[in-house]
Amino acid sequence: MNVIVELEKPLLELEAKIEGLKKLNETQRVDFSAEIRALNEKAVSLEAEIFGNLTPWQRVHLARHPRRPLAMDYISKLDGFVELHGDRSYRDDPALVAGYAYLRGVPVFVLGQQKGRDTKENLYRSFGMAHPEGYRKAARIMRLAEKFGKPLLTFVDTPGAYPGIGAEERGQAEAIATNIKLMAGLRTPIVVNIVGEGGSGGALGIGVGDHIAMLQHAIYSVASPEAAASILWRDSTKAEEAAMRLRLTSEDLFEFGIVDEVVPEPMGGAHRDPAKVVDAVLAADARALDKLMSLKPEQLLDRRYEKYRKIGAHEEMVLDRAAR
Amino acid sequence: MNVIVELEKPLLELEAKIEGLKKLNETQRVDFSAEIRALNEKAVSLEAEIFGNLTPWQRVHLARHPRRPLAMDYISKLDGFVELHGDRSYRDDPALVAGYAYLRGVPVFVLGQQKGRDTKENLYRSFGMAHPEGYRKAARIMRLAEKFGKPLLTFVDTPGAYPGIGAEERGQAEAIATNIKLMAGLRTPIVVNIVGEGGSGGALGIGVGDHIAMLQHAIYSVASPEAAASILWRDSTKAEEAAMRLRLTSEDLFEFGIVDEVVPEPMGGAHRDPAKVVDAVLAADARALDKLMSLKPEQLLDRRYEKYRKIGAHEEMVLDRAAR
Amino acid sequence: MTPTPNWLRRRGAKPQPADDKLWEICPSCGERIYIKDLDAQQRVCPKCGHHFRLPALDRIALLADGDFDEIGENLVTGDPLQWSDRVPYREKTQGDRTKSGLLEAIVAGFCTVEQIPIGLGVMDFNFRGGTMGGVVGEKVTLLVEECARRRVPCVIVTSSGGARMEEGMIGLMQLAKTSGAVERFGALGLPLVTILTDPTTGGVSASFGFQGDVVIAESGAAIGFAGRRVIDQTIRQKLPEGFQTAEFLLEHGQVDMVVRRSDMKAALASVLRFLIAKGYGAVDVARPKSA
Amino acid sequence: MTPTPNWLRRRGAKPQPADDKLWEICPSCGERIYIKDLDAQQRVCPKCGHHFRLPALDRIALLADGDFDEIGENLVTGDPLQWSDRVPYREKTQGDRTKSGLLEAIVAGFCTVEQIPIGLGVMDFNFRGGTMGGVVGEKVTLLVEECARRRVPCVIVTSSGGARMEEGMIGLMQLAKTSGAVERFGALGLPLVTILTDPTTGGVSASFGFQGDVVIAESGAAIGFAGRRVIDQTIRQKLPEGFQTAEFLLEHGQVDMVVRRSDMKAALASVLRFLIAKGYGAVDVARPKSA
Ligand SMILES: [Zn+2]
Ligand SMILES: [Zn+2]
Repeated sequence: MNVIVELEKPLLELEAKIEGLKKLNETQRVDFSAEIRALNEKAVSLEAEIFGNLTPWQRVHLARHPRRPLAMDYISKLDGFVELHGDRSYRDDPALVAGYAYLRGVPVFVLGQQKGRDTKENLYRSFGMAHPEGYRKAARIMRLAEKFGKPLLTFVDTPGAYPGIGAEERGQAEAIATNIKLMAGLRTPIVVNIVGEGGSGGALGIGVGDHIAMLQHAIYSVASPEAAASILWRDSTKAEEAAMRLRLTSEDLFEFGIVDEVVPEPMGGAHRDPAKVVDAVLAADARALDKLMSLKPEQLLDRRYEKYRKIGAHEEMVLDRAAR
Repeated sequence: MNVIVELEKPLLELEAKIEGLKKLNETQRVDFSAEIRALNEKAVSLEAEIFGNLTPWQRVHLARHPRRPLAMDYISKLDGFVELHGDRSYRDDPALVAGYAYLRGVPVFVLGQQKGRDTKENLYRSFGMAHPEGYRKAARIMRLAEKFGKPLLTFVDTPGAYPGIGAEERGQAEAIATNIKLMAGLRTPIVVNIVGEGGSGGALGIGVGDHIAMLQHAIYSVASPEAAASILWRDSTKAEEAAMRLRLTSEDLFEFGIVDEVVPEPMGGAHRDPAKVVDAVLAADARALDKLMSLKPEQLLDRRYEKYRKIGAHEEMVLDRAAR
Repeated sequence: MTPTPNWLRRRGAKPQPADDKLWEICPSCGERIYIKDLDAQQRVCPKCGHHFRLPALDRIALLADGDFDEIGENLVTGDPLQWSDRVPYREKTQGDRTKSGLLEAIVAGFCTVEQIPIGLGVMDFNFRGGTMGGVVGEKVTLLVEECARRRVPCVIVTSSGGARMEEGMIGLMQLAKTSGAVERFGALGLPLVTILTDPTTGGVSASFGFQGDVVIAESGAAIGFAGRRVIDQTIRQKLPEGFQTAEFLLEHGQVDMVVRRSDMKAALASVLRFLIAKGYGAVDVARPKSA
Repeated sequence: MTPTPNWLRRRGAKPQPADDKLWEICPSCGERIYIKDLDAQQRVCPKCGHHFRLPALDRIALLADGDFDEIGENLVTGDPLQWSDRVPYREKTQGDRTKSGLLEAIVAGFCTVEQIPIGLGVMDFNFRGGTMGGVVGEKVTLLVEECARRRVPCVIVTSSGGARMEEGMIGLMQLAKTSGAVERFGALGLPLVTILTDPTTGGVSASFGFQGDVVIAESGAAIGFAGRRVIDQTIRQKLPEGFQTAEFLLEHGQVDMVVRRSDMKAALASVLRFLIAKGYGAVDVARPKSA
């Protein structure tokens, strides 16, 4: 069960009550405006109480909220989106959507990891976990973007690359490795949006770029908290602790210089006002693209190289034979 | 049953008899040299009688002779051959062998379609009929050849690309189309050897190059005679007629300008003296490479373009409305 | 369908079917449809949506805004193999001309699609099953080369049983010849869009058919490399439901999209408009060698 | 194994195992083997040929002709997350140093292999399971950059559980950082050869591991993206025989060759010698930015 769905229940009930009163107010010609005002104030303070100080683990659940906007919610708000299918080799992977569209008039190729809204769609989309053929479809689109000089816009929202027999047989590692290298050298601007879950190498498979925008309550992690707990302590129930330690929030990653921009969400999370969040993300992308499009390819690639080149955490040790 | 195997039986029996007499001659201290001389003369005239004037259909069977040297018989005579495996996506296809070696000291990447010598090996090698993953392995090798500036040497011997469910599902057409385009623009010399059966698009998938050498008794056809008969007359038993009409012999193709060099075979075919034939093919390749290596990349590509550009068979019709 | 455009009127009347058939039976739903109704519906079954094959001139009329400037229109085959079986090759092609109203299995030229100037080649199954011999290869090559000179996108609508048997290896070599042109064209950063229609198999799918930057398949089209009969004879097992259909290929990742005939022009125009839209950086295009 | 080379002697003695084990049990055949016998056999089981994991310094001794000039040898992690769980990260790495005799999970430097000068990076599973944090990423990047400057091939021997959890996203970003270096290196026409040894999974297989121009797998090595436990938990079905072994990957087209440890040096030298041999045309190599 999603802990945020639990947490926000009293707030949703209160809001339903307010809506009910508002309707009465209009239809019954009785003046409930004072009550409504009081309940509204209560709602605001309840919202602040619930969402004002979320733990990392709660943030993880907010990023996985069942009503959170998904990749296609952003993509479908671009102008004239047309989906392009297939890796030309094995299968069209519905977990990774590809196509082209226009962002404020700028033609862009688009990639997005798409989760389902219900069980049926989740099975169809493998819960947003792409197979190698998904990453290879993405690679094909990347090469098209380079060939035709169109920027690439990606929307990251995946628990990770699909871990299964077929995925391993068909080279999940190779597919992701190829994409990361391809994006590192792609001669066109790349804007990456971390909109929900950024899960490990599966996220990075469409996540290397010139500008990394991250929604305030999205998460981005070296491994899902569950996987990290399993790897670190062979105990996936320690996921909450892992979430705390992994520093996977937008604030952490902005501080580390791993994301370039944090796009704010409304109090309570993106699902509380999806339209506004989608607009804010696309506006941020348009601003970023505008800046990147003015760079020459060599500048762009040098800048991208330096961006990743400097991410590290090493110190020089004074060599002391005894210490070794 | 292979018609050549049938045809050559009396010759093989005669040769066995000669061998037997020779052995007697040595061990029994009886002089059979006159008999041997007579039988040898008979053998020469029998050979000329059998092989002197083969029909196209018999030539097809000679190209498919079970003892004819196969791709690996040539490749293994290169220096230091090392096999490289896999398309990095799906499967290593044993029907299409890839690797690197040295031809008279020149480092070359190598591709070859390999049939089996027995039923077991034929099943393993799919009778030399590559799947898409075979052509994709070849594409990977072609790109390596370009990247590292090594010429590409290919050995064509296939009834055609594998016709099956999986092959279609994984994009046999796309795989071959990609290779043909890739070879058309590959910035390194390509020498192609048609050593056995050149079967249709499946052959061309590793068959576009700067110098096409063809063994005298190899065949190279737009479709196998059986398939052509089936396509033309819905009757695959008419293969013999198709073989006659298709102009699939080395002499025909040299005349059409489709092959650049015909490498002679001993009377009776390559299987009568494999070592000599292998040497002759590799010597022809070395000569061709020597010439091609002296060309600049732009010259090489222009030359390759023109080579194929001019293959055609069109006439201009004086436009006459009535004729349409 | 729109009124007959000028270029089509200039070409003369459409060929009349040999027999005076008035209706066709839909192979999908069995509906009996008057031919003039079928033609008025872009040859799509009004009952079940089955797409009948479309002659090249009808396809051009469907896609082009108006005029169509044909190239290579007077090229005919030279019969390089002097082929003769039951009927000499020259007689066969003469019959195809009558049947199709065309001199060869492809019509190539220049037009606009929603005001976008393009080179357009359209194959016609009524001429030798749309097979590619020397003339088809030459016309595709001319088209691609001329698109490169004019700096316009190239669109090819395929419908073909593959390489033409009656031209033997000359036919097979057209795969390499056309691919050479496509390769040079692609290096200029110009788009090739292919539209695979029923049927597209063999040498045409294994060359320019699948070399498109974007590959569109028409609904229900049979597309593949090997023919069903060859596969049947090789593997002797039941073929899966919908094997080698456009929809099957979409699922297996082979084509970018499956589009109904009624949506084809809009889909094509969208793809073209996007690919040629001014984007990032100047694509490093070499100047043409001749105007 | 050859006598201890100078560079190895300069590094000081090999670490002693914490317990004073004298023998190991072969996990494949159950044979009990004296450790000094095992070391003398390149840590390959004399009975069944099972390849035990090889420490980085032993691997270098196996591959390098003689001297080895280390780079980045004094880099240690900065503990960017100030990580502490049962044991603080800094204490864990201190333990790894004792256990492995190394400051980090990779040793990088320059040497010759059969007289061919190369850059060589070798990972060591004894240090944090060979995981990649900021130091591994930095050292791989330095190595690849320096190979580019020196115009020599780069060889990386992997053995890694993936990105290092204790450095969080800094760890994950090393995939992008190292891939950037590999991309630039490749554009110079210089070869990267990777040797995947037991185990190579996660972030290392999904970056430079599978970015080699030629990818060699060592016999029996476990190689993949997802760990077996994660796959088990996701699909809850029996994994196929030999799943994620080097041999399984060969069959599935993922690696160029599977090579036994005893043949590794010769195989690597053969590949390198071929790739750098003078071939056709001058590869268009940009001059280095700095010496
Ligand atoms: Zn119908
Ligand atoms: Zn053992």
